[in-house]
Amino acid sequence: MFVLTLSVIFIMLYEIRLTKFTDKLPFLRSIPGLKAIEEAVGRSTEMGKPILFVPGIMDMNEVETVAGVVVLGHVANMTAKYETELDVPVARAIVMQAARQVSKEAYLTQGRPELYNEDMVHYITDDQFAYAAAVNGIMQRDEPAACLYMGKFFAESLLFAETGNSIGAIQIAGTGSQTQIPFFVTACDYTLMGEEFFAASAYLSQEADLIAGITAQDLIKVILVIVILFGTVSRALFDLGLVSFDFITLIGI
Amino acid sequence: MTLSAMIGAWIAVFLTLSIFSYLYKDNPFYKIAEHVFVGVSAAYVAAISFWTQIYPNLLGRLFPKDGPLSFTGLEFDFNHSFNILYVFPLLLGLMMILSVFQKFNWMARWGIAYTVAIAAGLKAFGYLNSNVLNQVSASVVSLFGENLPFFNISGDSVFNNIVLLLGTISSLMYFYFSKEQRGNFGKLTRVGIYFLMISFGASFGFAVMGRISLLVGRFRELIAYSEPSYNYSTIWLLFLIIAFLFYHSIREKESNT
Amino acid sequence: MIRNLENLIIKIGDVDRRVIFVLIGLAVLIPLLTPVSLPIRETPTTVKFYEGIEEIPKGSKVLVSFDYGPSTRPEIHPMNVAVLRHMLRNEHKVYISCLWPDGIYMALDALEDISDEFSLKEYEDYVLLGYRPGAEAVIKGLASDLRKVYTVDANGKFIDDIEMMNNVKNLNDFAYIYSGSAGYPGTFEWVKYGGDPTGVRMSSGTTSVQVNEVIPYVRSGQLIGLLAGMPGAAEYEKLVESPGIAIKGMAAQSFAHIVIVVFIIFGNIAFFLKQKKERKYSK
Amino acid sequence: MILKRYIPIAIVAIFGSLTLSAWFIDNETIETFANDDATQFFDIIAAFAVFLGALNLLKLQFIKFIKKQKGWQYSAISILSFFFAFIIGFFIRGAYFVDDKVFFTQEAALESIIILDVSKEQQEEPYKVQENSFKNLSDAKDFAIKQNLITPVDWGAHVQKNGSLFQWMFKYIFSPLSATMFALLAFFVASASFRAFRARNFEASLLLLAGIIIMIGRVPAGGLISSWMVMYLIVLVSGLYIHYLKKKNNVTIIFTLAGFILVTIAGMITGWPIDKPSIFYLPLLQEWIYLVPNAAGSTAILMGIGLGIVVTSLRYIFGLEKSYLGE
Repeated sequence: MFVLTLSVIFIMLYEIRLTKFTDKLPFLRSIPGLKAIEEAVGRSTEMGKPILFVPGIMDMNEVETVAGVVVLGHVANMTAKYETELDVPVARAIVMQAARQVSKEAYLTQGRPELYNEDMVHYITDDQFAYAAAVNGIMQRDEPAACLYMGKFFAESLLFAETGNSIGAIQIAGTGSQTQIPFFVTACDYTLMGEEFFAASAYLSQEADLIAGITAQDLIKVILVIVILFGTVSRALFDLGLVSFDFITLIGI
Repeated sequence: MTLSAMIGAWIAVFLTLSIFSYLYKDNPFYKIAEHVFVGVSAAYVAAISFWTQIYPNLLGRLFPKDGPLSFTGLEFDFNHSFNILYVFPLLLGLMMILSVFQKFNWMARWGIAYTVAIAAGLKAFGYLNSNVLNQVSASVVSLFGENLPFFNISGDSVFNNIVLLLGTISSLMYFYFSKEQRGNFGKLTRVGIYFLMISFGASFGFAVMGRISLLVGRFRELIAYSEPSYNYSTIWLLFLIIAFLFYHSIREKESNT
Repeated sequence: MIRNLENLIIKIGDVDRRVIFVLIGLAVLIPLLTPVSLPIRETPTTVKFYEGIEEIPKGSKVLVSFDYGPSTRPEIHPMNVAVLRHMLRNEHKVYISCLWPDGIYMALDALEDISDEFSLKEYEDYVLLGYRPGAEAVIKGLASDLRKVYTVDANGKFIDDIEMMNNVKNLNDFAYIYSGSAGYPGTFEWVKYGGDPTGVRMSSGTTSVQVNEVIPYVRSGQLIGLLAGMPGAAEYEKLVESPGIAIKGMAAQSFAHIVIVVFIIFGNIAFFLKQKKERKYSK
Repeated sequence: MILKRYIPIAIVAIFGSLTLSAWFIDNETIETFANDDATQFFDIIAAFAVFLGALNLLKLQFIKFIKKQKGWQYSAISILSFFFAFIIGFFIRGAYFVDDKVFFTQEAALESIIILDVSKEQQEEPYKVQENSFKNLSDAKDFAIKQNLITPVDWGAHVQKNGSLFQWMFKYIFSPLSATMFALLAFFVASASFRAFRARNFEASLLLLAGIIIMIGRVPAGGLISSWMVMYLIVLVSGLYIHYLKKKNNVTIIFTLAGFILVTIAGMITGWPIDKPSIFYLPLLQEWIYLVPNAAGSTAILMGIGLGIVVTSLRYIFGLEKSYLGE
């Protein structure tokens, strides 16, 4: 296990070093959901309606929530540029403070500090369903033009997606919670599925070091596929008695 | 039937019906239930987290019975031994509270930093082991096992294993970012999408069953509370809410015509 | 005649959401008011779960965890009650833990449901360890040293004074671990930090929506069978002959399903007819 | 400057690598820290943060209430219910036990013990507590409390005690609300599947087929549909599809008729067993779907998420991503 973690770290560092030689960013295929975010912000500005950003219902001790807050940073950059109203109801106070840091920084880098108001990011309650009830209420009354759900979700994901659909908003969701991806896929316009969501912050940042992380992930994926194929072949040979060892049981995963 | 249970039943039925009224449309009853829920749950979580977290774990460990700080007269006996390290979360917690003031806003960063640190440290390895490693060994399938039938609907079989192998690899390749999905790599990821779609359809089918059973639970409670012993609370309240909504919608129609 | 039939179907295809809501409400309410029972067929995962518990040697120590709250009670509670019945019928010593704050109330209700049937005596048949916050930290603590997590049980009695807890140091002293789980923390954390590291045989009952995520663990044997949602609970209730709420709920579930499937079919027919119509005008 | 920027980054690096390395280095102190204290620390910080959140919630509701913005009456409701629950949680014990009977207030518990003996009212010793009797109510009360006939639940346990006022609030306000919000999903899942399960393209129809087969197959009613019915249905649907493609009536009629005849002959030969051929018997087909294609899809997603989390976590520990600290 130690070997595997070390190798993951090593591959990441190797990829980062690679980016040092070329100043061109490594190639990444397009993810439809991410392009749609910019469109959604533009559309909300035209309609003069706010954007609703839901960073999931869990606390910052979940990697998905941190990833969601980082994506919020990039969205805040856009809303600062387009002067769109941003509303971020949160279910945890630590997430509230992190989201405030991220959005204040975004409004400063866009040179629009006067647009930033601390209460854009506001706490509702820690409880999952009370938060869902309140966010449903916000959607019905403020009628945002775009709803973004980025973070860790549980059963309440469909409550958001169906309400958002009934008010006709563009909905873009991103989550690593496998059980909720089907609901987002069926009820939202765009969905960042599992790994696409974790890659979102690197895509939007356009920073070489972060994109190197993704190419490292791709390299590991190729290795995993090779291990699976090799394991299957060796097991087939083992079953047929041609070979005395079975690769997978040998390396004892 | 004690008075508290009677009052409780009426309150529970009123709140349940107000939340269900949201299905009709956003109306005063739903707004009442929503705001009661937000208010009560915020304080409920505050109470639970104080009495099961700060009180036993923090105070219990900083002021144990006849521990070094018991000269202050404060003693919380939870059979914990004294632990000086717990001053660290106390400090970060107080800083988190102080960050409510504009000037001390930066103080929250320490608490955020610690939270993200353990999120990354504690969780990363667990996922690597259970999600990646165990799944790799589970995806290595045997194609020529001794008594493995070619096809069998519920149990191991060569055909099932081939489909499993193909499905896992092609769906994994859909998440490959460094190459545009065109040409025969595009065909492979297209097969991957088909498997993902079947997987989403299956879990959607499962979800439908789960959600319906929750509705069964709620209706059973409403039926129970409509009995004479609760003097027909569900029936009375249902009638009142529907009457009010009907009147409310007529008044609304008149006001905007 | 076919013309207005097609228009009717197209109208059904774009019906207002609230009509579906009313129909679903009735589809669940009617079977509850007039109980109708349907034949229950056990699926292999439930049978494997049942056999997994039967194989535990009589009178051994088992850990039953209540990791759900009131909102997911209809699916998980019948499972936990049936598991408790099954364990006590095989004279196992039951230790109850809760990873969800409301789990303690669910455990108290479950014990009340079956206390007169087994004339339960606390600290002889079962120990209620109660709720401890910390999610996976609790499981990791149980795996290394139980007394670091539970210094007192739910009634405040010191663990060391409970005779039943004497030779229980950590998870390895249990013959079987069961978690009735509705989300986080739950099955995932019990597998990752409880079952895998200690190798103790374990299984779980989950809400229907989690089944899909947990299946890889059933396939790889990290979970011995599985109770999948209310159908799983009803099948298990039938196997353990503990007629409970799940079986009654199944009829309501079947009717609601049929309503949904009928609407999906109509939706699709309407979708095709509308396309045919648009293609005719667009030519 | 250091306090605001460098120390938070140092905290992430130190504690991140400490808890990550705890999995490999089996040194006692690091192990105990990672297994127990690390998460306990977080839970304590989060417990403090809940009060910070409550302050923010109250501030916004007060502003809305005082400035009479739209919907200020409902803000009043949420402020009132917050304080109602807050007082029950922190200032009222809510559970006084007399043997096994529970009373919310000390007064009610006392009244259940102190009996007013009317006959002895003239000799001004009417109040009886078990055998002994008292001149006035307050002596009787002090006696009952001193003899601890009434045992109040101690602070902290009152939030977990069966019968307490806090548990009453949980049972009759908090859990009906959360259970009903959850039950709303039954309606939404129906309307979502009605809208989403449309065979717009091949992928959407795969989603639709898998969903419907699982839904029907897993419910008892599904077991009654024989595989022969399903085969007839398939012939009918493919007939309609060919009609939709070819638009030539005679081709469709020949195709569907041939299909029906074929299925009927096969049925007659095998004597119409309900679950043969098994691939068309819904309960077994749904079993196959969720154990094979579905398992392949979810395994791949599980691996993808696992990899994504590992690389993202390493990104935070190495400080490549710091924007959540406002960098």
